Amino acid sequence: MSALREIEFRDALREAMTEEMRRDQRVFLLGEEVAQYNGAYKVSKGMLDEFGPRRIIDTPISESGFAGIAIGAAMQGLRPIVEFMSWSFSLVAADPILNNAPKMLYMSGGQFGCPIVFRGNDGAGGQLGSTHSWCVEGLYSNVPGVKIVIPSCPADAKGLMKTAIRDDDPVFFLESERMLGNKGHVPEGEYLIPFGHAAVRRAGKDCTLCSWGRPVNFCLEAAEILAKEGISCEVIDLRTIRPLDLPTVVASVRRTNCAVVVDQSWSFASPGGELAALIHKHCFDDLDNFVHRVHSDDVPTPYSSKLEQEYLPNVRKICEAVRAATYRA
Amino acid sequence: MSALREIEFRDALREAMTEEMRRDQRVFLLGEEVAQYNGAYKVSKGMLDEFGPRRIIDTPISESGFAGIAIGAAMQGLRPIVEFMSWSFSLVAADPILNNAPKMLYMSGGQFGCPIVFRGNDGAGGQLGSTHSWCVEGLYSNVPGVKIVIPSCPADAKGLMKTAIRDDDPVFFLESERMLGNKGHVPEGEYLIPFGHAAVRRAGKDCTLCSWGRPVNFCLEAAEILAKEGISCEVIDLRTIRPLDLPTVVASVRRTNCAVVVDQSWSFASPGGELAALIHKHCFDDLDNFVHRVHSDDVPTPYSSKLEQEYLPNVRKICEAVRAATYRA
Amino acid sequence: MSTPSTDTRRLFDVHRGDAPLRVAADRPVLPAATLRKWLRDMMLIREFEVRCMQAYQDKKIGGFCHVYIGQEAVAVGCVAALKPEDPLVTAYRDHGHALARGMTARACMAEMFGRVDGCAKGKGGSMHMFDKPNNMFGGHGIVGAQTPLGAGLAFATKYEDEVMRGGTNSRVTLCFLGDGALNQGALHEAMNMAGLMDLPVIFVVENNGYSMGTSIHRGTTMAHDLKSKAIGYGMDAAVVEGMDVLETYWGMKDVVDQARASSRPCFVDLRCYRYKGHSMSDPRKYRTRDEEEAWETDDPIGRLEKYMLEKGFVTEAESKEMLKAVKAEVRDCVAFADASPMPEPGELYTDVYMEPWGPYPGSSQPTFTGGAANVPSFRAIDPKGEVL
Amino acid sequence: MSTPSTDTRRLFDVHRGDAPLRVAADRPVLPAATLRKWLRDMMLIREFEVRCMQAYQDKKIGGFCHVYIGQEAVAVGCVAALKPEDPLVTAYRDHGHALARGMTARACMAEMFGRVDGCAKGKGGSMHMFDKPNNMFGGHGIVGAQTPLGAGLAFATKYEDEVMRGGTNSRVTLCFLGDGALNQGALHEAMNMAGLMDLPVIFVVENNGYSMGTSIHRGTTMAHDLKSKAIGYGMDAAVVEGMDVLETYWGMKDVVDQARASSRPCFVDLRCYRYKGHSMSDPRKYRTRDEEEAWETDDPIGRLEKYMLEKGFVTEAESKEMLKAVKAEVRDCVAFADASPMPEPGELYTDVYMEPWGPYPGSSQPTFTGGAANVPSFRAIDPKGEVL
Ligand SMILES: Cc1ncc(C[n+]2csc(CCOP(=O)(O)OP(=O)(O)O)c2C)c(N)n1
Ligand SMILES: Cc1ncc(C[n+]2csc(CCOP(=O)(O)OP(=O)(O)O)c2C)c(N)n1
Ligand SMILES: [Mg+2]
Ligand SMILES: [Mg+2]
Repeated sequence: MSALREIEFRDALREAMTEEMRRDQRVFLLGEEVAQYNGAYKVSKGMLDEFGPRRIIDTPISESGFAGIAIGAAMQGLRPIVEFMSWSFSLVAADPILNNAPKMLYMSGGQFGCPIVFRGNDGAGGQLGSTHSWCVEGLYSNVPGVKIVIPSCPADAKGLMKTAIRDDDPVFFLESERMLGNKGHVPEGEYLIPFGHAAVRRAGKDCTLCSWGRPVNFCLEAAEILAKEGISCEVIDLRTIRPLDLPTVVASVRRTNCAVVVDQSWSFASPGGELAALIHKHCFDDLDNFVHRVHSDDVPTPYSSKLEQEYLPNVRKICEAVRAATYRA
Repeated sequence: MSALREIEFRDALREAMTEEMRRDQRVFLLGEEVAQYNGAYKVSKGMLDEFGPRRIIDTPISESGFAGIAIGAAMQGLRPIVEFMSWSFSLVAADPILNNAPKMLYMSGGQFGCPIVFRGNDGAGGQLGSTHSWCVEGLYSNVPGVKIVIPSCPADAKGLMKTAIRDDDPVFFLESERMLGNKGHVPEGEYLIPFGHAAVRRAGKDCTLCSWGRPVNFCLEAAEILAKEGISCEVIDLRTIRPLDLPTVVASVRRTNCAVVVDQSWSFASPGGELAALIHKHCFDDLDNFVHRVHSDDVPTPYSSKLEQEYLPNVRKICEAVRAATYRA
Repeated sequence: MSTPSTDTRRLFDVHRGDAPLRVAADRPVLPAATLRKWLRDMMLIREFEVRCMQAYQDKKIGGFCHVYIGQEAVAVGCVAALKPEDPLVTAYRDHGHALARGMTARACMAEMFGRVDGCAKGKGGSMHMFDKPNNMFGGHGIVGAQTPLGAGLAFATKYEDEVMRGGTNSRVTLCFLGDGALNQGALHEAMNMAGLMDLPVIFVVENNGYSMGTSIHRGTTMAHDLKSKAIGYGMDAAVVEGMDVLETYWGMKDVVDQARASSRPCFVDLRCYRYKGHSMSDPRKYRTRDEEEAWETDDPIGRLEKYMLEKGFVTEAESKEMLKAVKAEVRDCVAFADASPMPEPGELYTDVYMEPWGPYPGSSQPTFTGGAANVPSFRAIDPKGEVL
Repeated sequence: MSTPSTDTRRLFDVHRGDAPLRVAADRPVLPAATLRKWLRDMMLIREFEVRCMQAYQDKKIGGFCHVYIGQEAVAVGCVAALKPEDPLVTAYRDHGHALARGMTARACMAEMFGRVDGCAKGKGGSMHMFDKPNNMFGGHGIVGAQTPLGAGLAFATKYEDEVMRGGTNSRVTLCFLGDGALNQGALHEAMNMAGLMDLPVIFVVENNGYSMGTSIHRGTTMAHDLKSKAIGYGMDAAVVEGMDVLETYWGMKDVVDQARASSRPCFVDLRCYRYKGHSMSDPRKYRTRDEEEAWETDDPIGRLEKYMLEKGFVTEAESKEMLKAVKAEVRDCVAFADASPMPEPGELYTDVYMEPWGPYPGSSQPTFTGGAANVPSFRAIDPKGEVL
């Protein structure tokens, strides 16, 4: 086997978008600074050069306007990719992305779908403070009609992005500023990863650790530490939370009899809380302890680095939760 | 005891606002059609006459604008009551209500609070279709810094509204178009109901039914039916979901060993899911079955009456859930 | 701050400031057949709405119901200025646009009755009328929400023509909004982007002077000169008469033709009036009977009929006959809607996703049925590069 | 649609169209002490920002850091035109406003270092500078979000004066925004309401010609005449020079005085330039060195210094001394910030609620400590009217 190709998360996203734009003329990218500036985070670097200003489109700071424009374009049959510089800025576009896109198909009795990808940075980006550190999955995953993808590594980012672009429904694709520079193996050649298929990142027998997005990486670190303490963790990366691959989780918990959910959003009414409730339902007779949860603390995101570290799910908190869940605290 | 005074839900809300406005000049009401039109749903009927156009203020259809104006006014020390004709229209104001109001105190290190009440109709209003039937608690309760009140009867509406207006934090007060005409006993004289204190609406021993807002009434109906089948339900009305009176719920479930949560929002990552997860956590050794949940179906709200009825939590669904939870299905 | 002076703004007089240009007199006389169709379409809308009001009282129609009576010339005149392939999108007061665009009265009424034969199988309702074959991209319930969509439709038609087909712009999008929507931020974002991106979209403000109970002067600055709002976006603007279908048509035709040729946006202050309340529950206390009567005597249907009688394009008898036929059609559509079945409960779970993974009350099993399932299944790669 | 013609808009020339009025020459000469304070304040802001950039490189400051270098005359000139009790609110490029308003360099720098002695105990950070004693209602991170807040502050001051105290309006609110914020809908909603409600708020567009890498002509229609945007709201508008503090002061003083007297809103296109990148990571490839240099030679600090030297208000030696003192102050504030402790973890859970019921990681116990607990506890009424 030849040396594995390693590229950054941002490159993986760009490869996916570029390949799909070459394949399908209906696909275009719009957002703030995506074209001439090459993207605030360089995800779209070079795409203006390849595709020109009619397909790589700089917008004003008008999230509600350009999200709505993209939805109108999708109704007419195009397949827009909308970059939110940060999902934190999508709150000003909450109405079009939640009230229009995911309901158009239903309200029109199946006449108008919205094949559209909304993507951008989600979660704490590193001392960005309260207004800029949203985990929007805590809010938006409540809403039917959307699909929500939260990849944890470059390979998934590429394969899931390609699926997202080909998907006929609105897809919310949540990246992380903190991961864009992460390198990982991304296979050459075309591949797609279907939605709703979790990846078992590490096999284990004492506790099932469920997560998605950036905290998956913390779970793997925690599992390493816990392994040394004799606690064997199975780490499941859900990849998409709508759809949610419950069968994979349930099968694992039935073996380990223990589950910890790690979710970067606030706890109350979160996807992590949902998964905990679902595990309780489907593994009621299997669990040796209640499902433990690790979230961001239930406070606005603080700016100070030390507070922010403490606020976020981190390896220490995950280890503590697993020890408690497995009665080794 | 003299004949009990019965008034409508809308009258109870108006009494609370009026009393508080008489008491405190800093309180004012603004929103679409609240003044000259006497309120789209007549909640503010007559208030323009009493308080004049400087305190009862008609606004244009600019939710983001007038929510933001109210927040600015609250920072300066006033105590606005903002009426959203429907909480469904608050999505266009998601940024000010979620990113400004609940975080101002934190971001300013305790300098600027936001004593403000946002109120309006929440949930399905009766065939209003997908865009107009939001249960925003499904989204907004994820966010720290807000308090969320969802009363189920006129007496609570009044007592909780008075507390909300006096509270120094942003309060989201969720009413229901379907309940505004409901009549109930509302005591004469001043009273306030503190947040975070659930009401046990009916005592029972076989199953704890937890709900808030309009579905509490369905739970009581269901409990009546189930009583005839020999299933005794305790019905707990949470009244506020932030704060959440978990002790009352846990104490009840420890007696009944069974819980059903009824929540009008969509299931995924909902307050109902949260409560289920919390009950599992705190009553892990007490539960005879997993916590059953009744929600609106996980689809956009349909217009057709029959579909809408089927979509919403209803008495039949609650009865089925309790029977299943108590193994009498 | 509401000041006492606010009260003087309460008067309804959109006609302060620029009056609409009257252009029809200078234009060629249109063929009788064309005008007959317009007359019939306006009658149809009016009769349809009258029946809606009845059906609403009878509780056959639920939810909110916003009728279009008085504004018929707007929908009919504007649609006449379009080509069938030009997209149209509007707000929640949408029955008139749907019918003018060609939706059958049956499909429209059945939708309001919540029946399977409705244009959206009863799932959308009165405020959300969609009709793909007729390029009607919906009524939209959230005030202003349709305005970025309108810009997006224009973007898409232009992109299709220019990027995908290498041609030039061929279509114009009509985006209707109420005067109340002037104060939603989304419109302003859409107008700025339409101006910047040269989008062939026409924002037609159906300026009926009120948003619910709020006269435009109480809710909107510069109500006497709405064109001023377009100027800030470097956009062309026109004031068009909406109570006379000939004026509406010719005024809009100029605008549409120019937008098509220039591929630029335009803003239209279209002056009209709604005869009825905002919705079924509105007692219209915010305006006088005098005001209403003044407008009603200037009725667009009566006006066109009179013009056609004068021109000999229709006889009184023919016109009566036409109205009779329209009434029959509307009675038929009510009967049709009544007979159409309610959707089966299973319909709840369709049309949620194109590529579904449900229904799943309470859980969420991924059951792929669409395209994504057919792709090479690449289950997982661990962070170290091993395929698991 | 981006058309080839877009490229011609790339040129940075906000000065197309109306040039700012130059008014200072016709006004009285200001006292030397006043000008010395302004010079010192501008120097302080500049030196402070230079140190911020260093501290950012040294990773003492985290997150985003947007420096104000080049725009010092704007903050200093505008604040000088205000009374201390006039509220001020701004966007995320807020250090300059905070310092001009009177926040100590120590509190400001400590905030950026995330320390307990920061103005918000390290919880807010660079983009969110609040200072209640100085009526500074924050920097706000979401583009445009502060504009309705600004209108709300103006509403509140007027309400306090007129409704609660029965007097007349006494305060004016200054609401700063970037030129990029012109395209957020919230601003337009706020402007319309300010116009309708006669709110004494001044929307000051710090028009530095760019929002990140987007020149104003690429993102904003009518960039050559922003006043046109105010006209649609029936609002007064002015173009003010922002690279000369005397012009800024006098231009803004006229505006502020008028707003105070009329109790009406105003819109100001304040022409300026940011010398550095948008934030620390911006290589400024979207503009030429030539352009930057042209603006930098017109430096507001140098200009004021020259004027004062000419007028004999300051000697070269005094000016050097002043700069030295300012540099010492800034060095001191860095040392202070460095020495200030990081907040204790427990600080995470304070300031979430005024009347708290937490902290509660994972659960939510109602533990009342504030007012609500002191009210008569009326536990419950069942629907039949029995007190349970
Ligand atoms: C964002 C939003 N806010 C409020 C409403 C409630 N609402 C529905 S229609 C309406 C009045 C709109 O008036 P206008 O735009 O003039 O249209 P018209 O009814 O005259 O056709 C209001 C306030 C809504 N649907 N959406
Ligand atoms: C709603 C929103 N969208 C995007 C951003 C990201 N962003 C921060 S600053 C900025 C540019 C703003 O430029 P301008 O308003 O001109 O202010 P300046 O930086 O020139 O002071 C952008 C796009 C944001 N903070 N909020
Ligand atoms: Mg109107
Ligand atoms: Mg700028």
